[in-house]
Amino acid sequence: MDQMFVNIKAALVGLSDKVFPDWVGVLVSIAVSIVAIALLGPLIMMYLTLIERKVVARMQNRIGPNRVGKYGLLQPLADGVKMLIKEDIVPRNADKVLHLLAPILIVAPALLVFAVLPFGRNMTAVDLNVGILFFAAISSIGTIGIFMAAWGSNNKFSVLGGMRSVAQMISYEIPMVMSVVPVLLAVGSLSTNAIVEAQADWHWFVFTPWGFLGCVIFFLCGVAECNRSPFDLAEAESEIIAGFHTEYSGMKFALFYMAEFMSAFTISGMTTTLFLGGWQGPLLPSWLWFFLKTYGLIFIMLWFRATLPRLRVDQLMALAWKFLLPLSLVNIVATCIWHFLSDEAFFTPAAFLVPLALLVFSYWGLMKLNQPYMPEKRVYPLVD
Amino acid sequence: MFEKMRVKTKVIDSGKSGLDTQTLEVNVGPQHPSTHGVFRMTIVLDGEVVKSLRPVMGYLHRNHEQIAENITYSASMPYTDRLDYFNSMSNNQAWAMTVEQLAEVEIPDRAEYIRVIMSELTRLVNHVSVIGFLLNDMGAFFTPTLFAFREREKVLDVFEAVSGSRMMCNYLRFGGVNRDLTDDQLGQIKKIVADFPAFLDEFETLLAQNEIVCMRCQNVGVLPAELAINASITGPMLRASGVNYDIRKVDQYSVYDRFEFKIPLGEKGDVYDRYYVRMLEMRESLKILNQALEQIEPGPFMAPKVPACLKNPRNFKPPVGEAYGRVEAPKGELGFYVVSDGSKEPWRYHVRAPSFINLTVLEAMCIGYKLADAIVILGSIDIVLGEVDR
Amino acid sequence: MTLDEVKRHIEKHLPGVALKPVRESLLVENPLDLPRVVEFLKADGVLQLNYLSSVTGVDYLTFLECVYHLYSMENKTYSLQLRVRVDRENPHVPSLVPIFRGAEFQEREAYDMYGFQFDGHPDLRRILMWDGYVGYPMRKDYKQEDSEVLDRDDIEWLQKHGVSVAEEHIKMAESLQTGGESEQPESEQTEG
Amino acid sequence: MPQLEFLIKCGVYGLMGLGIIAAVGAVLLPNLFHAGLALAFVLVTIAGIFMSVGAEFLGMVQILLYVGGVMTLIIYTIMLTGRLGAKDVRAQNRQGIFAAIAAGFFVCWIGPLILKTGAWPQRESDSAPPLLSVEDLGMSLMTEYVFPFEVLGVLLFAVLIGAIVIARQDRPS
Repeated sequence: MDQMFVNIKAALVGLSDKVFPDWVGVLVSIAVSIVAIALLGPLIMMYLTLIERKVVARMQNRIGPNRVGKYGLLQPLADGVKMLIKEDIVPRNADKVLHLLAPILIVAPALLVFAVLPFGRNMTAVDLNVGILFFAAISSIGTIGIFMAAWGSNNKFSVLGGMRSVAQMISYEIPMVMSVVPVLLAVGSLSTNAIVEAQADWHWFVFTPWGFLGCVIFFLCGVAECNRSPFDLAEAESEIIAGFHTEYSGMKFALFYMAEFMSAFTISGMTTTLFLGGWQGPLLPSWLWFFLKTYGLIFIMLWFRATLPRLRVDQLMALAWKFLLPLSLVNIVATCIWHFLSDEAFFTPAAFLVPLALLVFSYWGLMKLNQPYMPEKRVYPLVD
Repeated sequence: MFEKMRVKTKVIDSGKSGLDTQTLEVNVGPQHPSTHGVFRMTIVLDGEVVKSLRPVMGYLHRNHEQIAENITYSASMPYTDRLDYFNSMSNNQAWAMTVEQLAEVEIPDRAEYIRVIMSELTRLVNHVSVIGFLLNDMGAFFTPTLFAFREREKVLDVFEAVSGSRMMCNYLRFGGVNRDLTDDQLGQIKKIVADFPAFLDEFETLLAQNEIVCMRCQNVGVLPAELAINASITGPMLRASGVNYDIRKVDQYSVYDRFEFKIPLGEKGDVYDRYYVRMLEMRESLKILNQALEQIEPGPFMAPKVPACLKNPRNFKPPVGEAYGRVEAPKGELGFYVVSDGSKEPWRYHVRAPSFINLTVLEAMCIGYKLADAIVILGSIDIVLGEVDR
Repeated sequence: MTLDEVKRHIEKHLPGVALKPVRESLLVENPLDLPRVVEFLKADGVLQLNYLSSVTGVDYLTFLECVYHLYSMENKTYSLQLRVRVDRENPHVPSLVPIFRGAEFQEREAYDMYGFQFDGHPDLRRILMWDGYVGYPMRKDYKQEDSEVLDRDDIEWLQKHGVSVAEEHIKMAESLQTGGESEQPESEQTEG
Repeated sequence: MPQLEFLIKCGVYGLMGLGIIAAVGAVLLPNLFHAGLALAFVLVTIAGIFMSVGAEFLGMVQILLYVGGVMTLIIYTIMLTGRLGAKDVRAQNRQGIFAAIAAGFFVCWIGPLILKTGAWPQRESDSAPPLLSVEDLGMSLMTEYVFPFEVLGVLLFAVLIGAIVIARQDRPS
């Protein structure tokens, strides 16, 4: 079970080796990976929309889609068909080239990142030795796509959304990368596979103080990176209609959704890989563990969406620069302390408590320095 | 070449802060998810900060007043439903009261109690929905709205049972109400009133201390009491600014003098106060409802001693004169000014719409805040375009 | 305080202001006195009518009337209705916006519907009808321009379905179409 | 496997060609926004070339840094030259002559270096370890090149403070 997909791929490559020269085998191996990812991405996206609608509906005393297929399982297909046959409207004054290219440029990076996600044991499409860097670099390309869409639409709401999005992505990129550094320090490699391997035997990094903090920061920044609630300012429906994709319709619009959901998946997958032990886990096949953990995190994202109102621009920026960034820098120091105190063992009291004390202290200090907004208690007189 | 460049630098330096900043004029509306209808705000933005804001309305204008001047008095009743289509019962009440004042009609007690029950239920419906919408404007993904709508549906069921329609009730008549309340319906209302506090507690736990809600609402869109009075603001918005003025207490119209209830006042007049005053008003409404349900007694629901002019509603001719009737509608003071020339149609029919006049201070509240705040402030005013544009 | 007492009270403090009781209200004989009266009522220690509830116009065919409902937020028992009467052709009324901001939208509405010229209003534009609209729809002599006129599209539709349309209807539709476009800016200057 | 080598070679030359076209576009496109995007594309192709010769780390850093950089550049061009709502941000190549002279000097300086280098690819084979691993890079930054590294750090710090000072002046009082 565990190596099911790996074996299928090996069989396919073996089959081609029997018939074709060996260099074709290499191409087949690449092609199989590409096809698998190119199918997996949209498939995950389609069913994430269904999951989102179902979960959010349950949180809102509703049932959610249940008409197309059993439990609405064919709803994504129906949506897809609807999107495909919808009229594609391009505003007359839009920059046609940019308007066309933008959705593609947003989806491509979101799909590319799937290449370095370790879906299971031996199930990384490309085991790059700079995997994490690849993830950070490629996911930042999406910003250009968003701004292209915003600018190309020639709509003021879109430009506002694009501006917000760029500011937000550039700001959250920094604490996000900084919160990965502790993991790299602990593992000593940029490869996603090596990071998962290092977390074998329940040595998940989330169980260490720095790992826990890093996990929270990374996940929050990730939520902000893929423009999801409560950080969905770039497409804030109630303020700027749909932000950068206001002027899109039909399949192009669906592509933006696809990118959003796929990056929600990759962010959750990356958090799993970096902090939650990736595919490590007992009994169940490794890929199942990966998906379980990832969908757990996605559930948290949906939970955010269903319950939290949106932050304002200045509050969003303040959170990134005044709070998450300093905390992630302190986290690096804490990791170094952990590294030198732990002496190769995962759990030693000193290695646990000293970084914890440092982090708690700096958290407290940052709260003191920033003086974040505390809800005011108010008294409302009742008069005649 | 260098000449040109120097000119360019000069332009850049001309701003006050040393930077030449561009302003961006954005038309929020008339088609926009958060303008609560076809309402438009022309906002000039500097970055994200609102520099000026001009409300533009009239997209839903159908000259309600002229329509009413060309039809009989009682035919206007269903049109008043469409003013503030969330609160048809209290609109009916205001119109019925005005005409009764004009024709000097006495209303039986039971009818008054039914009217009070209906208009307080309306207040519950309006306030829960407006809080839900406010949260939507803040970016919550429909959850508070749907929680609110679950309760609203229960009340609408009652409205449907008594009047035949959920929203456009057309229930009140000059001299009373259209139909009597049965004991079943009273029981239904009693159940709603008994269950409502639990819902309010839940709603409050979810929202009142939520950090993001507080960050977005507190000290945003402050409306000082002096400005509120000067700009004729009424309703929860006025009371959130700390002014004690509730027409139910001031005029003591209908049977409001028989109930024990208080008026909650806000502290600062910001969005949060406007939200919370509405929460507290709902609790007071529940108190009124409880008392009204206890005190209501069997009896006639239409005026028994009908004046000659009221015998045939289609031929209803009030005496020559004029009247200004006002009630505390959920959104503020809803007034009807009617001038009668003794004919079947009113000579003049005017609606003093609270949403319309409350919009006066929108710009004053929004300037200096962010675009996102402007949306929330608009949401906290609580407008309905049927009433703004009439 | 009865209406008579209020009348005497005002006339004592504001000599030269002529007031006349009409039904339950006071008519300010000279519209130019209105701001003085309202300002006095607002500041007066007894009445404290600091809340302008409603401003609206009425068309009495021979003259136009502007009706003001004043209430007090401090002294909750008093209320007063004021009215001014102006010529239909030249309906100039001093604006109350400098005293009560709440009059801003209501005066604009009265201007929009009845054509009152509120002198001193900071931003007297149409509010419910669109810019460039000609006429004041709430006046009793207002004729809806298209109540008996067929639209050009209607005529086309009728002709397509084999219904013959009288020549005068076609002419009217044409004149409406072209006249409305060319006249608009001109009439706005004269009316507005 | 020579066939694969050939395919990779084709890909890299294609990448180079695209890069040159995009570079020309970055200079010549009349719309500044398009020019900025072309520049970003050039940088991505260069990153691709880096990756193809085994310098994955460099390639990734190239994308990571320059994409953000180009984005900021584009936004500044729009904010400084065009109107936010307007479609056109026209480039004005007023200093074309100076630019051409500067580019000429640069070509004269770097051209001989390019000619000196042998034919592509420089790497022996795919199985050989990369010429420079991330560890080596880190080590040399911390030992041999520690002084320039620190100077850069100080410079960036100064830039940061400067940015804060400029942003602060905006506020009244």
